[in-house]
Amino acid sequence: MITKAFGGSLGAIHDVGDGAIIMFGGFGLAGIPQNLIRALYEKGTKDLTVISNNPGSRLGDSEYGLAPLFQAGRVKKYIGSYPTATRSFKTLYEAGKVELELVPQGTLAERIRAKGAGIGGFYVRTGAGTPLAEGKESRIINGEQYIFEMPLGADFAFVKAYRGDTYGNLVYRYTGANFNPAMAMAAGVTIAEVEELVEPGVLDPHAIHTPGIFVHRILKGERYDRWYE
Amino acid sequence: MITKAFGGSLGAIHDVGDGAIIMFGGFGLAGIPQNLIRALYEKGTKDLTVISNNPGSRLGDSEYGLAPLFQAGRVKKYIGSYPTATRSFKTLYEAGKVELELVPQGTLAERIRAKGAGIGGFYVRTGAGTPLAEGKESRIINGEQYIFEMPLGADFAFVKAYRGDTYGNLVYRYTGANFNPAMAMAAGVTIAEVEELVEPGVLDPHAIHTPGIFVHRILKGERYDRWYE
Amino acid sequence: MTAGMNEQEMALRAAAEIRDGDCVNLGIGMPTMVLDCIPPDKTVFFHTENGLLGMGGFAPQGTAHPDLVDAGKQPVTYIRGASFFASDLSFAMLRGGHIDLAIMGAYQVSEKGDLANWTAPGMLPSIGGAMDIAAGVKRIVVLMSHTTRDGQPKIVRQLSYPPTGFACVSLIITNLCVIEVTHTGLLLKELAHGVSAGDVIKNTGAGLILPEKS
Amino acid sequence: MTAGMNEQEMALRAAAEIRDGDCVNLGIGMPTMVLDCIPPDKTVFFHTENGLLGMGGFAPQGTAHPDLVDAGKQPVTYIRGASFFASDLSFAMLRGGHIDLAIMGAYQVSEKGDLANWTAPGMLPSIGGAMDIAAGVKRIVVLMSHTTRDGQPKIVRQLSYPPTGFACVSLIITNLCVIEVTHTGLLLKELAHGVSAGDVIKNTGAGLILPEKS
Repeated sequence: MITKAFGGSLGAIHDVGDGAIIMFGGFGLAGIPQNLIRALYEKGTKDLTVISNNPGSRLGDSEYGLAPLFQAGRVKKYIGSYPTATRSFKTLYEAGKVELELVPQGTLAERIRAKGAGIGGFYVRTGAGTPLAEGKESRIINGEQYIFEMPLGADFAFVKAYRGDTYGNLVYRYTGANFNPAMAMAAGVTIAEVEELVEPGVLDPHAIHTPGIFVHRILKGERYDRWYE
Repeated sequence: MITKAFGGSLGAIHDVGDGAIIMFGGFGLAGIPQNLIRALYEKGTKDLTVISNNPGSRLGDSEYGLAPLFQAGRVKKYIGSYPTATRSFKTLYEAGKVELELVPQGTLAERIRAKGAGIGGFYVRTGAGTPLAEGKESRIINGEQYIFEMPLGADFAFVKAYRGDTYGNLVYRYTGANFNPAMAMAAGVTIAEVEELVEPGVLDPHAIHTPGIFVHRILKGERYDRWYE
Repeated sequence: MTAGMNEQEMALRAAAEIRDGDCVNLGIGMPTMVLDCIPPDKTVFFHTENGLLGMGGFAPQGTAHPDLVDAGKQPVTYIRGASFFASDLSFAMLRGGHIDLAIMGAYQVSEKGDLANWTAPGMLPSIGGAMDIAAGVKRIVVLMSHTTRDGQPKIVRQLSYPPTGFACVSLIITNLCVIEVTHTGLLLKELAHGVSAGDVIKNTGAGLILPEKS
Repeated sequence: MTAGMNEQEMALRAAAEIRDGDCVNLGIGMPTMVLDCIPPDKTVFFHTENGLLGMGGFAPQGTAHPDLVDAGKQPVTYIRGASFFASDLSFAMLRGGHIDLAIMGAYQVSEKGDLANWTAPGMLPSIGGAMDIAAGVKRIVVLMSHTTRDGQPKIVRQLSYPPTGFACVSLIITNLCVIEVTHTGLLLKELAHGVSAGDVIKNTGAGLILPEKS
């Protein structure tokens, strides 16, 4: 019987090298692959292109999630929808130390899904006529203005699920799914961390959100911070 | 508390008129809205445009599902991927009595999803250079040939789920989902029949395949034929 | 009593736009106050674009779960009959026209219903889901103060802030009044207590259609 | 023993192309025989485009469920660790390059690996998922008789049947031989028992590269 299970986060990201393009699931702190992010920080990987809805999250005076990677100068380019989520990104951006590609949140999700689904590009009304449409092809469809958007993929996707099995099947909890399912489809190598790792057959086959075909490596996360009291 | 529940199939389709464009979920006999189809047959509605993977199904010498609608001459146009599934369609088509738009199965699913997701059109490699690409715009993306496909919607979607609640949340069983979830998103009015109709809160909110937002009417199907011994 | 509506009154007025059974997206900030303004005899499905239809209120102290948040990353609850889903499906709901109503804040609204609510000149821009909502939701209600902190009109002839979407706002609710965006212009529908049409006109940067005297 | 492979031997040969852990789509007809040819020490995830990854064998008599079928509408079973999903996600797997291998029947294969397997001139056409598979699956193995019933070659210089996809076939397994589609042409890799290279050449409508004598 095959298994995709790895013993820990550092082992699962062993071949993530400098310059890698990485997608990170999560919205704010919900559904972020916090163990894989910590391992990547420990590993010291640099010159990263980061694709994620936020470049980390701020709670009170502290910043969590991806923020330490930015603070440590490991990220050369960020693609996402909500960069103002952290002060550290703002500081780096204003100092010209990180490149930004701003994408509307729905277009971000759809571009990632398009990559995973073998779609060569698509038209949306979102953003037509606004500064975010600059440089993009525009087309009138049924009398309305649409803009052309390209698929968005990555070398690696780091995703987080609540439960998973050793075939890579994943189940998310509450709003923890967010970008994780689309990102799992869109990367050369998808690495999933889960709170509970079970044997195949334990998860209800009707209630699997991400079929194992999209997941190449899976591990039980070492530690889950909860942040809220 | 609102409810989307109807007492029966005929009541749920009361406003489906002649000339309607209707999508029918199902693949072969799996996941077909058999009660809604029977009601539509009884109602006598005609000049229909039918969107469905098959124009019915053949088992032994009998034809089921949508086949009676075709046999009774109620369908003027069929859009789908597998018309040879029934002899009745073949006979009508060869006699020039029904129009056919043949669409690759994956493109059919994606065009329907695109309509539901507010996508104005998209590019796929599927079918590029083949007779099914005739008349379609073609584009080279990253050195590969793609063709442009438009969204596909309908006046009504008739879908079938295993269980549903009175808010319209749906759960499918086995391979009974197939086209149902995409179609539920793509019609002006979506009517769902279910084997079990429950109160809101009974279905696990993590395991709902079609959120109720896409479903306008729901009913417990009167009778479920199983066909196989 | 000071003239005009306070935030609570504005949220209540916005809630009156919601019909029984509606699916409603609430922007971050003041619009989230609408959550607590729904009468118990109405069923409303609040949508949060990070993947929940059927959001309840904010999570009571001690019950917050890091995986259960709204679009503003605040811990929330969910109602019976709710569903959780991924961002791609969530934005299909928005872009595909399935959400009945969105209630959003704004920096500016033009007389044509153009909306600016994502960034200002010189700001580090963030967009989130605002443009997807502007492009896809059937009916958009803007909930905002009538003027900026330094008294400049936010309802204007033409946007000077970067646009979020065009001809997408249906109704504007401010501390001073309720304005409907019609094909012929901005219709002053209701005045807040103690506010005159003159007060509104003085603080508005676009022409207004005054209702016929009854 | 007659010369060449029978269908069972052909299915076994196709099964040898499957690696442990592969996700494999099987076309309707002869390719479904591969289901029963997997050794117990291999885990294979059979994909059926109507929405199942982890298909088992055909359903034993009396256990068929109308909602549990394969792409040929035959009642099937599923393995532990399987998952069910909708057609849009299922075709995302195919078109997006996530399926490792597809085993399909064919009317014709050209020397460039072009595939014709959906319709013939004059036939009422049906396409199903064949073009999506041809466009998206990493590696396509064709399983077919070497010639038509009236002895015409099915491996040809150029397709005369309507194409399903172009340069998409990697390997051809027939009753006579195994042929690999390479950048320089069709490589005759293996001969079935009792079949000579001359037999294959005589029944093939395209040039063949013969392996070096060992």
